[in-house]
Amino acid sequence: MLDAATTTDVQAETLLEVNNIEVIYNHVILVLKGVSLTVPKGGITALLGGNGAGKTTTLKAVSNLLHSERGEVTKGSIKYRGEVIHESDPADLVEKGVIQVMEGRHCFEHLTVEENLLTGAYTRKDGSAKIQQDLDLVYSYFPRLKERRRSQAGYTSGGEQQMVAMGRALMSRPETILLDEPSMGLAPQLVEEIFTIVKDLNEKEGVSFLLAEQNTNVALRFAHYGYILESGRVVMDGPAAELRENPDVKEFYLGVSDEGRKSFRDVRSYRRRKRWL
Amino acid sequence: MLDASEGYVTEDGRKIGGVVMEMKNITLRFGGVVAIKDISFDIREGEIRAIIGPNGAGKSSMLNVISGFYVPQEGEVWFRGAKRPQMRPYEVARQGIARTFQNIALFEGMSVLDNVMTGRLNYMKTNLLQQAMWMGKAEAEETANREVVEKVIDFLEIQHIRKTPVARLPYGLKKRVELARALAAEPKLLLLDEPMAGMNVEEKEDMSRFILDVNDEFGTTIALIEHDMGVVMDLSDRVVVMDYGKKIGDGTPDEVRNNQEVIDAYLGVAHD
Amino acid sequence: MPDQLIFATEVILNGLMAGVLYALVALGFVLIYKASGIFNYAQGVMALFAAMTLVGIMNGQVPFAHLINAVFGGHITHFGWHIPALLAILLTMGVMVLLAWCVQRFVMRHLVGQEPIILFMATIGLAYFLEGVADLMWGSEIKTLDVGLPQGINLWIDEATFNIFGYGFFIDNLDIVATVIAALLVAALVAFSQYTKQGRAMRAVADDHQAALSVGISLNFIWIMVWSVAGFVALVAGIMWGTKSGVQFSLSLIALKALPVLMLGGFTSIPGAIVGGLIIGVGEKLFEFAIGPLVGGATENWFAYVLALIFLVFRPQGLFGEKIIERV
Amino acid sequence: DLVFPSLSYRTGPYAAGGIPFADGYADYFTLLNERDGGIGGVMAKVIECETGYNTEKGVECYESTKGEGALIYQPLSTGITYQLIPKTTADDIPMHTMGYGRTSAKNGKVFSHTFNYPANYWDGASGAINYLLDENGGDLSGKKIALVYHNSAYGKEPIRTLEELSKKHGFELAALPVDHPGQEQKSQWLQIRRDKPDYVLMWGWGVMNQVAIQEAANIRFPMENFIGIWWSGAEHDVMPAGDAANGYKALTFHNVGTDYPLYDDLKTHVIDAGKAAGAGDQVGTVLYNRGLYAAMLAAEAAKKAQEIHGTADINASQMRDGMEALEMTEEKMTELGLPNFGPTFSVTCENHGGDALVGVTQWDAANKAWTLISEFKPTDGEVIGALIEEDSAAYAAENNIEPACN
Amino acid sequence: MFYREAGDFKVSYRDDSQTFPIKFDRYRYYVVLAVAFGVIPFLINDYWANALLLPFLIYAIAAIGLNILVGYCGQVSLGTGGFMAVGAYSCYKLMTAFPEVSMFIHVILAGGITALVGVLFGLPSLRIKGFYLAVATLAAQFFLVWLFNRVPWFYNYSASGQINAPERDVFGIIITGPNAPAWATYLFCLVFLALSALIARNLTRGTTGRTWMAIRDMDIAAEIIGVNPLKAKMSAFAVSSFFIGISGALFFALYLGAVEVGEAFGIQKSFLVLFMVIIGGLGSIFGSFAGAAFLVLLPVVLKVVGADWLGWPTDIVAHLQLVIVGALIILFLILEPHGLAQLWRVAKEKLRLWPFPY
Ligand SMILES: Nc1ncnc2c1ncn2[C@@H]1O[C@H](COP(=O)(O)OP(=O)(O)OP(=O)(O)O)[C@@H](O)[C@H]1O
Ligand SMILES: Nc1ncnc2c1ncn2[C@@H]1O[C@H](COP(=O)(O)OP(=O)(O)OP(=O)(O)O)[C@@H](O)[C@H]1O
Ligand SMILES: [Mg+2]
Ligand SMILES: [Mg+2]
Repeated sequence: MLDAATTTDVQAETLLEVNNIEVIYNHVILVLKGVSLTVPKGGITALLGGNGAGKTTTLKAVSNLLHSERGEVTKGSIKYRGEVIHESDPADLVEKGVIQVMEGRHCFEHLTVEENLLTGAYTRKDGSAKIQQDLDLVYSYFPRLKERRRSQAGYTSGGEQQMVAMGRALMSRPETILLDEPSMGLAPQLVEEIFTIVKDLNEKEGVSFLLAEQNTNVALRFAHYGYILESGRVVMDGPAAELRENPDVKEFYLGVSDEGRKSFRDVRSYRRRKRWL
Repeated sequence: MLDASEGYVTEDGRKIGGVVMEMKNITLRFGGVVAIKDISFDIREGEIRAIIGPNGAGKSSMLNVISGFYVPQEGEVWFRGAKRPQMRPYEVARQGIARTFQNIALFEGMSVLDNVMTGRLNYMKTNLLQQAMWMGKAEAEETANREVVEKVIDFLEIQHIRKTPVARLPYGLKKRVELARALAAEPKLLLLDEPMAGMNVEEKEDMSRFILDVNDEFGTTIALIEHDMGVVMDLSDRVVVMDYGKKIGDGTPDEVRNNQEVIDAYLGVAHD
Repeated sequence: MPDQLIFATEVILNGLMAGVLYALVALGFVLIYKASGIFNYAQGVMALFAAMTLVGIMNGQVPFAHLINAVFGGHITHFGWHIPALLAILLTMGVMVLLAWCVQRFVMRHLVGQEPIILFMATIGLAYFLEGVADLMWGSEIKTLDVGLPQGINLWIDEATFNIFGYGFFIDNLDIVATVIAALLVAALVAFSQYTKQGRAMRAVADDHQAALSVGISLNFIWIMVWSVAGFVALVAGIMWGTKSGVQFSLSLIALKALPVLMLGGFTSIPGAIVGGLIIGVGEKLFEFAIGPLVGGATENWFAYVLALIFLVFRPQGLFGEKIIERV
Repeated sequence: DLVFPSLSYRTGPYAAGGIPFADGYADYFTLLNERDGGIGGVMAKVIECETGYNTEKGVECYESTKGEGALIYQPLSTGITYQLIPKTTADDIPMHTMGYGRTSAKNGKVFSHTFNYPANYWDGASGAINYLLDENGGDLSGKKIALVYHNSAYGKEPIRTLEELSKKHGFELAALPVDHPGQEQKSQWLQIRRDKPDYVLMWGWGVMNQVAIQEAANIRFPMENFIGIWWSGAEHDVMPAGDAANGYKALTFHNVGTDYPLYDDLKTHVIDAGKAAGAGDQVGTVLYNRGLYAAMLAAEAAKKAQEIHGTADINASQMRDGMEALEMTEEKMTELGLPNFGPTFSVTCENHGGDALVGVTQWDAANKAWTLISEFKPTDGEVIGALIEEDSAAYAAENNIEPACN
Repeated sequence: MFYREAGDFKVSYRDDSQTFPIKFDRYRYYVVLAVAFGVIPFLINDYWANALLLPFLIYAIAAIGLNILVGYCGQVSLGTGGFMAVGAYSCYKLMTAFPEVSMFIHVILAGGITALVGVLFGLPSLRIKGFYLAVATLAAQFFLVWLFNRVPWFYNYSASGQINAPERDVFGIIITGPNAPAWATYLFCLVFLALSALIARNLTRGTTGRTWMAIRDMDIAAEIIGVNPLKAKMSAFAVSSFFIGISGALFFALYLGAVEVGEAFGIQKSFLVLFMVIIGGLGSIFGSFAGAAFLVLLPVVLKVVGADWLGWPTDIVAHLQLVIVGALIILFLILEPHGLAQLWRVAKEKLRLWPFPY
């Protein structure tokens, strides 16, 4: 597959800038211990790392959803287009063009699939014709949703809910999308498709992405730049292509070692874990 | 390779026994939606059986039928050679069927330890009065079960979060705790619904190791749903493929992988 | 026996009317529940507060007069003006919007994403607070509310039915007015919540605060909006009940009459509030009429709840409530 | 100081009734202090404690004030009364429950520390019937009387008496309970409309009163034939119904209005001096007068106690003796500046309930005023006496009390 | 610094699941017990007993009971007042029917009867959930109150419809009626509270507690992993009503002495106990104590400060009291939605980390 990194100028204007932030939950649980990253305009930036590394927390810090989980940014700053945003209302952020697709779907259970999608267009002011157009676009991305448009989202399958969450975010015509594990629970075909959509949006519409993903393989294939988080710190970053070639990344995140891909059956014995910290 | 009554031997030399659970012509409808259409398949003693298929194919619904949460409109479920009468989910659990859920269903208000302890409910025999006194039997029982649970916790390497409320855990660890809860029940049949969603390769490897070990050490029969083809192909002995509620394939990973219908509906490209 | 039948008919008609009055209170609950999943315990007190404010404004009472007098001495009580009802209602509505803003600013905003029972508890705190403020502001004596609504037997119906059955039915004019207002309110609210963007957003918020935030729905705005509308409904209920029984503390207890209605109709359904109200109204009146004398009467309070309970056993989400989603 | 605790309720569902009573009670003692320098030279001190008509707060109030040398309690709530009956007896503090509380406390042989002069609920029931007898030339046979009552112990009080009286006088009684709080009374009043009773009696409280009067007006029940107990006969009960309430009647055991010499003193010494309790806007209302009357009776009993024991600084036990020897005569009331303000009566150990004289008042909507339309007249001691004997005997048996006068 | 668990190692699972795993906590708990049983009875007077301690102890029992149902099993109930009434009336009937029998037994039997009634009214919980259930339990509340008001048998046909607690004793010490000494009533309630807390703690840390919490957190998943919902919910209703019944019996017999059902056990009572549970902390025994203490003491404190010290008019104090209680409830929820108990836990966590902020 074509390497995306080479096609776009990564050093474009910086859209999002996270500056050495520290996040504490519940006043006592320190989760992020100084995370810095930048998302350039028109770039796809991947945030990688194991369970509990703090990817979700980082994204929520950016989108200001931490408050509702009793978390707060205690140090550092987050800037979008040079403006400090971590004090503002999440809704304002969406108006500015930043939208998050949350981990674990978070559909509006009692609304129908279509109503779910329409809530995505809540902040839009460009008339219902345009919105209808985008609705059709989403349906063309996810034909499965069109079939289920009248059913309550709570009763759709896990993957269908994931599509709803994605589609809903697209409906707001964002400038930047924060994607939290978009591939989770999706059939392999759809994973490809979703990333193709990401790439499409990125290339055709110039949408920037900050992408938290466990599926390192795919993520690094589509991203331009990557950060690796571990226990709340950035332990490595670099252009996606470079990361892909890094032997440690290869072994621990891509599951390939020098001998090529290993079978999951062969990992039965305990393996040495490499940690940067 | 398949022997109808007596089981078979896998490539890596494990002995698979007779049929434990058999689904016969299951049909499940929700109003107008047909989630499962006339599907039959079986699960054999000691095997790792995978169910795959595109989103919304009806895989989770199938697990729900097995664990008694959904009652199919048509069809029969046979368990250990007898037709299972309609029963409540907790009665199914008593028969030795444990499971994990696609959208994590942990008890968020409890600690990891307590969550795993709930897996042992079917082994708790003391009554309310004895527990109220917390003496003799009740305490002995608690301690005995605690030992089993601690083993499971050790096994899944979650000792360090034993006392943490699960609500604070990251997604991947929650999945692991859910597995621990299911394992604590020492089930005969373990149902796993996308146990590795949201994990990176390293964690998937860990998870695979756990699954294989359980299967190996305790001879637990496992049915699992997973979208990571690598995992499915590597771990499972036999695979059922569903699409739009219908069964479109059933066989060894190799057979399934090369089935054109499966490729069209699900895999997209032939997977290596 | 036909006598009994005629009486029963009269009882049913009056039950329907009483049901509408219950439904007016229930509507306020439904609105807030629909918009935030909050069971707003303070709804009854809001009705009281609204009615007291209305009377206070109409009579030109000085707010917090008693407190001011106690602290600074002096004897101010009234500004000495009298404001026409319609203007006073508008002003009161302004106060209710202000209240909605305060609720959002000082309570709801800080409780985003909490469990329903916590939010429920917060509304209880709010109820206490509001009750205290209302009393401090306007005093706790009974006030007469007269915004010019007709009251008493409707003679036309009395006569008409007398000519037909030989027994004139008693229908209260106030009930008729309430019915008309309730019908209008329900129609407007249904249209709003089902077919508008804000209505959709409102329902989204009820399902998942976080997700709603993430798509850019401003919880603050939605809440101010919904609490204002609920305040308006409370004002309407307060006017109706206040006209009936004078404005006083007990007005806040009408919430208890609304709960079975809510349960039966479904917490999330606006039409459900009306239908539930009608069923409860007729049910309790009929039971009191037919069975009451056998068991010593005063059955209305519990019968409404038992009736609702029986319905719930068959439909756990109430008649029109959204189905409770049970999935794993 | 002579301490008079006032367990008031200026908040909660019944605040409208509690406020004027508490104001009247306090103002009278203020007057005594300001004008006379106290009672027998000792200043009176009113300790107000808010109960909100709630029994638990009532207990708290009792416990917190009894240590301050409280002379007499006016619990102002039947619920609190029931709790305090044994407690006050044990603590040797008298209690005055005027027109409420436990009716059989009239029997001082059993209830040594509880006084309910000048009238009780059963007197009320009988007084209403007597009034109706008068109206009907002494014959009620064949008449229908409905009783609309608050479905609580309080509301059920008159039923036994009325049943006895209906046997005696041959009227037909229909009892219609209204559940708390009483905002919905359609069923009851529709039934009244169908059954067309000749008279309706009401034992109501709080919002129930206002709604009942409004509903009676709605069904055009003749107000003259609608009689409430004294707790259903204040200004705030009739005002919400406006002109429709005109002619409504209520029982009473004290007079109405401000047309007494004492009110002039009250105006100069208390109100104009800015020493009035509460907001000062309740003077002269029915319940204000009742509070004032209660205070006056308490002060008179204190004077009596001072007289008996020869000390100005009496204690609670001595106060009890004063109450048991209290005698209200016309001369005394005139002397106090309250001529004909209440019935004349005297208290003895056997009779803690006075002479059971009950009057009737009527509402004049045009002038927004109550007028006494029937003087204080005796009630049916024969019927009531038997009931009291029965109930107090039961209480004595249950609590191992040996009825006696000491 | 002040609060350490390091060095306090457990060598057995048994030690680890005891009530106070940390030594420091354990000692503090013993001290509290010693003071409650050994010191207070000698200092107590009528005011402290009747105005503060008795209501606190009795409400704490009710709160523990309700906490089991709401906090542990997740079944919101507004029928507490009704169930307390069942306890009170059964106690009354027992007291008058068997005067010789010890009060101790009467109170426990009253709890047992309430447990049966509780199970009966708990049955709908199998179908009805959440706030629907809460409102449905109001049916129990209103029906029970109506019943006790309506059927004279319950109040022994007394003319007034009230019930009065006759004088009864335990081991020869009078504990009901006006002549009961303050220390005796206090100790009697304290014993019940201590036992209730112990039993509640034992149940909630073991299997039963876990089934309850499983039902609370996710009832469907709980059933699928093997919890019998009928058994779990009914046992919660039974145990909860048992405690509530006991508290109702004590409330009537020891505290108020005379009761009229509508007033003493009305819907306000249901709400009050629920507030205690939520303010104190759902799913926490300590929280039940804290909540009861808070809501019993706060009004008294406010009253003393406002009316007695500052000398404000009582009505203004009473209204301000409403305002303050309401504001405090909201404030607490904002600070810590999981109640005073959680506030305490967070404080401990902070202490443990002290002097570092985290
Ligand atoms: N609400 C919360 N309260 C307390 N701790 C929390 C909370 N949410 C997350 N954490 C903690 O923060 C850490 C980071 O969590 P986060 O969800 O950001 O990880 P993640 O990288 O997204 O992991 P995953 O890949 O599993 O989703 C975890 O250790 C977790 O325990
Ligand atoms: N309780 C229900 N009510 C209505 N429809 C349902 C219900 N449960 C499942 N469905 C529908 O049945 C179909 C199959 O759902 P199921 O959850 O079994 O899919 P799945 O194969 O697990 O998909 P995924 O891989 O996305 O999890 C879906 O279209 C879903 O919307
Ligand atoms: Mg995450
Ligand atoms: Mg699924």
